[in-house]
Amino acid sequence: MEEPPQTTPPDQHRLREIELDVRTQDVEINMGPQHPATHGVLRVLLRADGEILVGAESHLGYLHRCAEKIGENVDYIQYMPYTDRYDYLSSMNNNLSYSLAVEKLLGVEVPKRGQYLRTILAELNRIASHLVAVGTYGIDIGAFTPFFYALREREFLLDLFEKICGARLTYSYIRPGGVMNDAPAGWLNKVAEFCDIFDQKWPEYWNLLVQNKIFIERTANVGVMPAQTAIDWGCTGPMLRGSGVDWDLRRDQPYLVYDQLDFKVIVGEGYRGTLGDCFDRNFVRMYEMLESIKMVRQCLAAIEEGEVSHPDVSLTIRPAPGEAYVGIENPRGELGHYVVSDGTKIAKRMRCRAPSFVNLSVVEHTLPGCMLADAAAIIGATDIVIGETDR
Amino acid sequence: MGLLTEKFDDNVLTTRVDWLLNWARLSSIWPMTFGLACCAIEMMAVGASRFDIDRFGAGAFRATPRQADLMIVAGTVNFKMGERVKRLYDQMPSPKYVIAMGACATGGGPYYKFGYTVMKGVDRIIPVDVYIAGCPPRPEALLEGLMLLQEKIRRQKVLRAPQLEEKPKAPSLV
Amino acid sequence: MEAPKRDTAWGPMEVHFQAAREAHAALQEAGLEVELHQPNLPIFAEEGEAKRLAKKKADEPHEWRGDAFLLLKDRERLLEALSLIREQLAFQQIVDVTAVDFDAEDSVLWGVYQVLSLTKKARLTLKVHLPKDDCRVASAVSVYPGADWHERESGEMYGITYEGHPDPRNILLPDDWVGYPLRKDYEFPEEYHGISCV
Amino acid sequence: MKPLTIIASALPEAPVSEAAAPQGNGLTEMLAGWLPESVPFWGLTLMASGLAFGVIMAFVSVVAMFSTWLERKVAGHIQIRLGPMRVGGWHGWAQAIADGVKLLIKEDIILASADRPLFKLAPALVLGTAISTFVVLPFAPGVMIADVHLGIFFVIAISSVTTIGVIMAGWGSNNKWSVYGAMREAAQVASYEIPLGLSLMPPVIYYGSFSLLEATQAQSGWFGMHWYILDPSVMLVSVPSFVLFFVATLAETKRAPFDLPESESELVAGFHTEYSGIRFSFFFMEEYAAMFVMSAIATVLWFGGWNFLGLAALEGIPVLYTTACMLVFIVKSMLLVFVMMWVRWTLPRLRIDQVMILGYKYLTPLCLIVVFAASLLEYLRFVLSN
Repeated sequence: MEEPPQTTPPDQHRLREIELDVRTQDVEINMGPQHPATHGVLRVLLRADGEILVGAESHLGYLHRCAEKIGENVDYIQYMPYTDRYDYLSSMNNNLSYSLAVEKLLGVEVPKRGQYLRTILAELNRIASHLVAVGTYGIDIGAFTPFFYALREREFLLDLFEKICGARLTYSYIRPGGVMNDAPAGWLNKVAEFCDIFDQKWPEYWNLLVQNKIFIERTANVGVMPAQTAIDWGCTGPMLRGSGVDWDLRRDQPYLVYDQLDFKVIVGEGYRGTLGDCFDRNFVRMYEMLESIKMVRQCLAAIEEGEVSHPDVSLTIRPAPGEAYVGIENPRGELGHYVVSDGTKIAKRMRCRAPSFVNLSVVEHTLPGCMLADAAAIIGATDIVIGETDR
Repeated sequence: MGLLTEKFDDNVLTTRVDWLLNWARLSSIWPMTFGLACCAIEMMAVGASRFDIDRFGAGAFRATPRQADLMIVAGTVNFKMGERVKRLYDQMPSPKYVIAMGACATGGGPYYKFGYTVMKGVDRIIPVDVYIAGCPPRPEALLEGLMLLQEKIRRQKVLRAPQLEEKPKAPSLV
Repeated sequence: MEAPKRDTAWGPMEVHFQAAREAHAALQEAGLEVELHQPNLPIFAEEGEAKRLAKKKADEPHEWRGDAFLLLKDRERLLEALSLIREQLAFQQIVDVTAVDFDAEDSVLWGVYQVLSLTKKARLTLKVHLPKDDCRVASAVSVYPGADWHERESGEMYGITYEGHPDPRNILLPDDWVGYPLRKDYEFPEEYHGISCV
Repeated sequence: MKPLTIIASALPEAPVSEAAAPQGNGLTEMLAGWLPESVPFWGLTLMASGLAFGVIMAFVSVVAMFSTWLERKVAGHIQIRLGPMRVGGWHGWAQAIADGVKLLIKEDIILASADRPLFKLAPALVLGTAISTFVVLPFAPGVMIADVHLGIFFVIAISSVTTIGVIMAGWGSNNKWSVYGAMREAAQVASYEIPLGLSLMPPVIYYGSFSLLEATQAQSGWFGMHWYILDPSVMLVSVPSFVLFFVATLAETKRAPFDLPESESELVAGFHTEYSGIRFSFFFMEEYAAMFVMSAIATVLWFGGWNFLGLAALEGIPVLYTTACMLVFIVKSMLLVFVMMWVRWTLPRLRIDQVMILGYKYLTPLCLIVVFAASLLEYLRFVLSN
């Protein structure tokens, strides 16, 4: 078993003093909670020797919203809006994970059309989330423009979501027992249209940002995380796949209709620089968007008319006692809901296993040895959502 | 301008100067790059292509509070963050404005009842100029909030003596 | 290895049950006292059952549905069990460490460990009972480094002491927070630093 | 033109101290014509200097304001937005005025823990040096504050004083991010001074003069299109030297991809993190003034200064001719400023070690090669023409 990586080599400071015969002192810099590169209210306490970081410590909790406590106090349907607000960039996936966990306790399976709609929306939401991730990563690196290009396509997606459920960001569309309502007339054609548009736009980001020489210089070989470290620390999603581990819950523990879809799991391959660096994580996100488009197209071809919700599930839910954990592949990794029921209409435990929380825990071990500017690059490549890390 | 502020009576000159100063202030509201939660994503959308808050002169997002005029409290404020929000507000140079964006910043939102660490409205620590409803508000709502703020600034009196009551002082956090 | 068959809309079930049975046997063989708990209701409900359940009175007896789990009797031997699970049974990744306070009247909390095997493509849940008056358990960080922040979180939320944790500070709550919020008997605070909480 | 001998002949003839005094004395003479005889010469000089300062100050303000507006519009359109549209009416033309007035009446915060003298002096020093570089720019025939013989040298020397101001600001702010910004600025500017200076050598060798006025006059041939960069006989060095100069300029003026001293996503706002209101606007103005000056230098040395096709035909009408020349000069410079903005909104930012590597390992050797090639070319031209 591998030793956990050291945060700060304790003797490094002394060693440097001896080597150079100069008395130096590390600078302690407080990055955040209001800092443009921390994607919200993360606070990282950096210890730096000039431009080189020698230590880092993450401080969380600036957005702790007690969602788990609320889950133990409100009933199952009332809890839906809170799942939206965990990872507010991919609410559909949060809804999905929660709904699947409750359905596992209920023992009901959603009709086929509902499953296809869920898959389409989860994948579209993955694209929307990755677009923000890639765009804001550009900002972290110093390129502002790709962000606006990414948000342009995202607005198209948000329009689609708005058409189907009325909200731009917090959908509560996928709910226990099925989905809120069937897709309005012509909606699926709009989705097909989006797929065509996105195929044309994708090379724009690729050329503008990812293929840029400066971008490659800034991200390749930065924040390298070996596969073993990623597994040990429980990283999931693009963080894990960026390190070259071939693991995707959609393929390896298939839920919904993913077993009937033909898609490739994108794994980092050290296309530029070392395997497992920031470039690879971004690379995985870029190509996952194309895979999602592929999946959406297959779903559109396969979807058929029918019911979208299970007739047995109403607004009052009293699942059988028991406990259920369902982990699904969120854009950021494995999002799991662990629900403990005692047979009443209020759950006994509503645990959310947040991928950002786990992925972030390894960042403070990756930072030492990097440069100050790399801190922004590494935190950006982790793609955290603070609503989820703090819950 | 501190010397001249609020020292004069109404007359033609002061009203015209007031008009100019207010026009400058309302035309160039620089918000702080400061997102807290879900609403911050909509705030980003407001800055982006479709809504483009820059059209109204409020698009120069400044990362440092020293150069910002407007703090958009976009999201849930909890006690741990509230301390920082208060400090950031104190760091901003006056005249400064606050928009409480969304239900959480306005009054705790969905976390009102069981959110033990959630502050029930950011107005408990800093004075708020404009409240925007929604969870999260649509970008259009934020634009409307900005325009309401502009209206509010337009009515302000800079050189002339104040006739409105002072804002109630917010309690200190620490 | 092939992807496991999709049994249900929420993913494969049989492979997890299988893993739980295997782990139960292996842990018992190693001399650890472990109970295997398996649901006694079928995976899928009968037609109309959900409707019937929704109208059911609280005091009627229930059957049990959901995941299987292992209950480790002796919490002192948790690390032994976890390293066995990691080394022999190839559950490489820790997914989640959390706790459950099932009822305010209960004398115990449940410590819950979710692990995942990337090779077997299966999950496993291990539970220990922690008495509320002596709420401590060995930290899993030495076996699974990824348990670090999870333990900090459930430590502050439930007041569990993870013995041997490298950095047992509060992670989400402020350092001076009073009480353990996720316990069922938690009383909501009246005010914090002069700000009213209601 | 006397190739190869100029550097030797130019230096002893025009030491900086003498050259810095008003040369043509056009303004002084004009004032002398208007004012009574009793006004002494030093009084006239003082008045002329004051007037010149006023004119420059106004010009810098206008340029900076226009550039901020342009920057926001350029950024907007590159980012498929519109940029300012409402303030003042047509395409938000009054946006920069509103920004300026607002910053003027903003609260001026000086930290209790700041080093007050440094903190207060820094913005003034920065803006002052940026303004003084305008003194030597030849806007049009006769429109030039001072024809310094060592004009190019003067600009390079003075513009690097800005660095001291930035370091003062960073250190005086008592903020760690600011110190980081200041240190980066120091390292970056010190490194890029070398390629910047060297890349100016090919045109200097070509014109045989350090004077910006002479450089402009030398490019007036071919009906106003005999620009250095268009001269086929030296294109081999003029184009690379311009590219090198442009890259070094981006670093010198702290523009992306070299905007490390104020890199927003890393250092919050870098050295001016703690500055608010009018003092911040000084830094703001300095940035755009420096961009304009550097673009103007490039215009003079590579793009023919005020010369343009057929402009000489207007020479009979002095007012029109001067205005047209000024217009040509300013438009050319603003086009280069636009290119700098274009670059900024396109490229990501380099890391500090990459900036250093680029400066020392690539730009400096390339500049040396180009200077060598330019000298060789000039020698060949000299040999061939005789």
